[in-house]
Amino acid sequence: MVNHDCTCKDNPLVPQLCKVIKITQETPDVQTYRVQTLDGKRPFTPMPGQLGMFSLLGVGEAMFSVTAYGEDWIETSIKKTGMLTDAFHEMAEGQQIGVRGPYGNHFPVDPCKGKDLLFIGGGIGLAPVRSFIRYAFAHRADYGKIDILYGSRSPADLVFKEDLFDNWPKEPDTAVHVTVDRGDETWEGNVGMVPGYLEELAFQPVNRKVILCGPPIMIKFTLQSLLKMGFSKEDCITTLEMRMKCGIGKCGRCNIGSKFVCLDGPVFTMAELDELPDEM
Amino acid sequence: MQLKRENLIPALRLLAAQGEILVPTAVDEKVSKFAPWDGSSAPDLALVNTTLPPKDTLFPHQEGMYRYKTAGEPSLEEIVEAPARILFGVRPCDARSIDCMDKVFLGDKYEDAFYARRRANVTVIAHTCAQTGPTCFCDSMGLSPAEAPSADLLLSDTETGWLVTAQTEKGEAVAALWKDLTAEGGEAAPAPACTLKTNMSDALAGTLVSRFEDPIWDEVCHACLGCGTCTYLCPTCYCFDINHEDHGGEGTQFRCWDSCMFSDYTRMAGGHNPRPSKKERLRNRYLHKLAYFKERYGQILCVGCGRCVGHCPSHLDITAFIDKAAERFGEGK
Amino acid sequence: MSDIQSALRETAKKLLTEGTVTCVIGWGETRFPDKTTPIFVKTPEDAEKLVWNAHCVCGLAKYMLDNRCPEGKLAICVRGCDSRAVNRIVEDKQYKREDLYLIGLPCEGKDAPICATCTHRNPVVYDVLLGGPVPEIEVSQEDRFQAVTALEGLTPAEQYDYWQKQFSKCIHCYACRNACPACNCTECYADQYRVGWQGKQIDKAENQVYGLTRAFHVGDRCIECGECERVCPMGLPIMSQTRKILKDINDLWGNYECGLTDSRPHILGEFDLSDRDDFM
Amino acid sequence: MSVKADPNWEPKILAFCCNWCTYTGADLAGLNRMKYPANVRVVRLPCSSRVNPQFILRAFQKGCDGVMVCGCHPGDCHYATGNYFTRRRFMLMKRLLEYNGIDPQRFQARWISGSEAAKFRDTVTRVAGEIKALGPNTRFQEKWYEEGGEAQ
Repeated sequence: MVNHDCTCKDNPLVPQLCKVIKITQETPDVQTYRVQTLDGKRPFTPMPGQLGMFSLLGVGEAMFSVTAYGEDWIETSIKKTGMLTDAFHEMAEGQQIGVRGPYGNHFPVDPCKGKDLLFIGGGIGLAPVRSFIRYAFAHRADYGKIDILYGSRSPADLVFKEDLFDNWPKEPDTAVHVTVDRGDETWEGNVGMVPGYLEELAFQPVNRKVILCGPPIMIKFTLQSLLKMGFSKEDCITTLEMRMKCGIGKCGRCNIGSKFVCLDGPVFTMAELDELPDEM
Repeated sequence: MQLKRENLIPALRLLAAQGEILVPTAVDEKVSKFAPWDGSSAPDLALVNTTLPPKDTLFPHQEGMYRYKTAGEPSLEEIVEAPARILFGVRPCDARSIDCMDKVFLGDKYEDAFYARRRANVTVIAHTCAQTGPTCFCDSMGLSPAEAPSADLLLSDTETGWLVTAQTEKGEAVAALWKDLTAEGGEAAPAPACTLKTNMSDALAGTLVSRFEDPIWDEVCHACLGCGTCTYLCPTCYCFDINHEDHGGEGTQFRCWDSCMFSDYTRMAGGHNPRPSKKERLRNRYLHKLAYFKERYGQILCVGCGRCVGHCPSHLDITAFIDKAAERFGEGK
Repeated sequence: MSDIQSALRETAKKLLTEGTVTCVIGWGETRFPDKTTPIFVKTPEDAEKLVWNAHCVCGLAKYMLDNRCPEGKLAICVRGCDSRAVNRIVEDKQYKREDLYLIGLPCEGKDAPICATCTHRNPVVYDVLLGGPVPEIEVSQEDRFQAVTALEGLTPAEQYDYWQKQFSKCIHCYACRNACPACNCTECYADQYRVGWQGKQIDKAENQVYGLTRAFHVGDRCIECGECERVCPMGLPIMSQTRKILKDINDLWGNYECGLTDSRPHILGEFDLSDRDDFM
Repeated sequence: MSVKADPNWEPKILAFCCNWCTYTGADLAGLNRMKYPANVRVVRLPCSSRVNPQFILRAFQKGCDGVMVCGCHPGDCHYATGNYFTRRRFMLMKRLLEYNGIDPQRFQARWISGSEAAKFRDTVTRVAGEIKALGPNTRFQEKWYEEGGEAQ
């Protein structure tokens, strides 16, 4: 039995009440919530890529990636896609929500040490990647050059704009490449899909790990480009999504083969995914 | 030690002081289940597999997890319920199913507190099979109708009663309780053999996974109606859903049985469903029973109780599937 | 009976050989002498697997809905009840009659209790009829509605207790729904569970709501095949609910049997200005 | 304390009213300062045929003691024929509910036109009286309401 550093002491299925201390409107349909315990502490200490179960009592409960944490808070970003996420978007600062976690495995922060990192995000897929980006900056000496490639449908759909345009470009030995599918009158950056831009940027597949997350169709084509550029599937790391209820590998629904995404995932290398049944 | 038939009711009366006794009970002409003992009549131990398995005792069909309030000062209060219970007359297959559920709920990184609390207070008294039913096939799944190694206490049929074998500390406590009612002697009746046989093997489990795209799944799923009968009557199916019942400002979070045969089981918020049709769902169910669970926990998740075979509306038969696959993939025993 | 079985195999073989149909749905053997299972014959050789005996109890019409947009014609073996089920589904615009080839099988009653009150042992629609018609049995309205009349005589408290006890056995496996040819919605209300019509709770209120909703959804379109009751693993007297509705329809708007043609609107989908009115 | 054990218990009745007739009738009753029991909660719908039988079941499930469906008189439907369907549907549904043990008084349907303010008042008063005489409903209710939780 692992000590799961869970918010809820001896029952991993019962959440702890926390409060939302800050809400950031990232895009018209994505908000970021900063959450802390009622006594002002950090609910738990997640590793990059780990998940948290966030619940609105009386509405529902769902698993989201914990995108960042600070001294006394954690953050998650939620896109409006259904009943529960709509309800999240109606919250005001100060509202109490249930939190349990952290769940799942995390990005391989140790095996990536000493390597250059290429982070690729598409749409809300930057959310899980962001936790590793922040981790890498916090442990800057452990990692080589960092490239961040991010694409969204339009300039209005770009998430974490402050990080993308202000914070991250200032970090040493770091380059941020942003692209949009369709520009608008104010957009001066690159226009085009992620796979094309990726090939244009011509990253060398030497001593470099790729962390990749986004909608399935983007993953598919980006992976094709990466393989063409000479990256191996072992070096491409991604996260999976499945419907989840318990978060601790009991309720059964998030299995792919004998693996549970909530327990053995959500982080897998592309090589590991090849080993699993094609049922995603 | 032997417990004579005439001592059964006194023995149950002694047990009743330790907790609620659940015995195989016919609810009506079609349905039987483990229900509280009435305190006076001899339980019907000849019932070959109750319609509903005993898993409800440890993993209730519906179980409150916590009560919450959202009006005023929000609050959460965990629901703790773990009555002392004795499952009496559990068949070897059902005893094994509890063993399977223990592997899921008590281990694998997290302990499920709700299950663990109930489990600690449940004593399992198994009873060997004097006869098998037409759909029983436990001896093809590595079990024996005469053994239930994971039960706390085993009752084996003799001419005049039952041999009492304590197999755990809990079982020894029961045996000690019964010491005035039991005596030396008695010989266990020979174990009956299952009439339904199937060709399950370790090799086949592995092959099935590697034949994920084989047309066999398409062939076998046609007759399936996509109902949840097999999963709800299965003693080892442990999937659950979590939801709440809200009464405006307060409510209860609960979990209840769920079935992998239903479309909304894996459907995600955006509408994408990784298992969109009954082919994928049936494949997942069969593979979970026969292969995935073994990969993860080291044993097969099918105990051969035959409930799914006996109750499937379309008369689908997992043993027929196993044999068909074994024949096609050349992985017989 | 064996003559009809050989005729059935011959017909299926011919249909498949000539390419009239791509699949024949019929009954096949299982490992148990008293059970048959629906089989889907796609090659002329496999036609030998078809059987016709007293244990052909499973309704077959529902299976055509697995593929609502077929590439070729589908042949279905139809007894009286199956033929009415086909009419039901065609009338509900879920399948085109011209995409079906119906192999009519006059039926002298199968190993199922419902057959005792069957009023249409001969198929009401078919493309080919195997064997001569069997004599219909006289079923009085008293016999047909015997169980309903008995329950109607009880006091409200007794009625409630009776149904409460029955519904308490329901395990929400939805076999009754999945077997029912009148339950042909692409997505059932009970699966739209985020919408909140049907809770997954196994408790008295949810069980009752399911029982009554199901009855009312199908009641006026019920063809009395009795599949719901046959498949129920908990032995609920489901037909006593649907037949109550049929009995009331008979009392209120004249004798009515569903599924005899594929063109009559169902009873709640039409009205008459002179309908009886208790609501003035 | 359980609502149901309260000596001052008052029934909760849900009335589904069509926008064009009954709701207008209820409005008129208000304008004329007619007095009727406050037990009735009105849900306005475009037409009585909008009432899904599941609404009735849900109302009982969530703690109602009685449910009414009210619409235009046959022949007067704003949508020409809507209430003819309502009539057939609830003639059946009412019988089905009674068959399942719901007292006949607990589910009632009435045609009340826009000018029949007095009929609205009289009907509601009568129904409230009948249901009050029957006492609290427990049938078809979620356990929480059955045990005395107060309906919202």
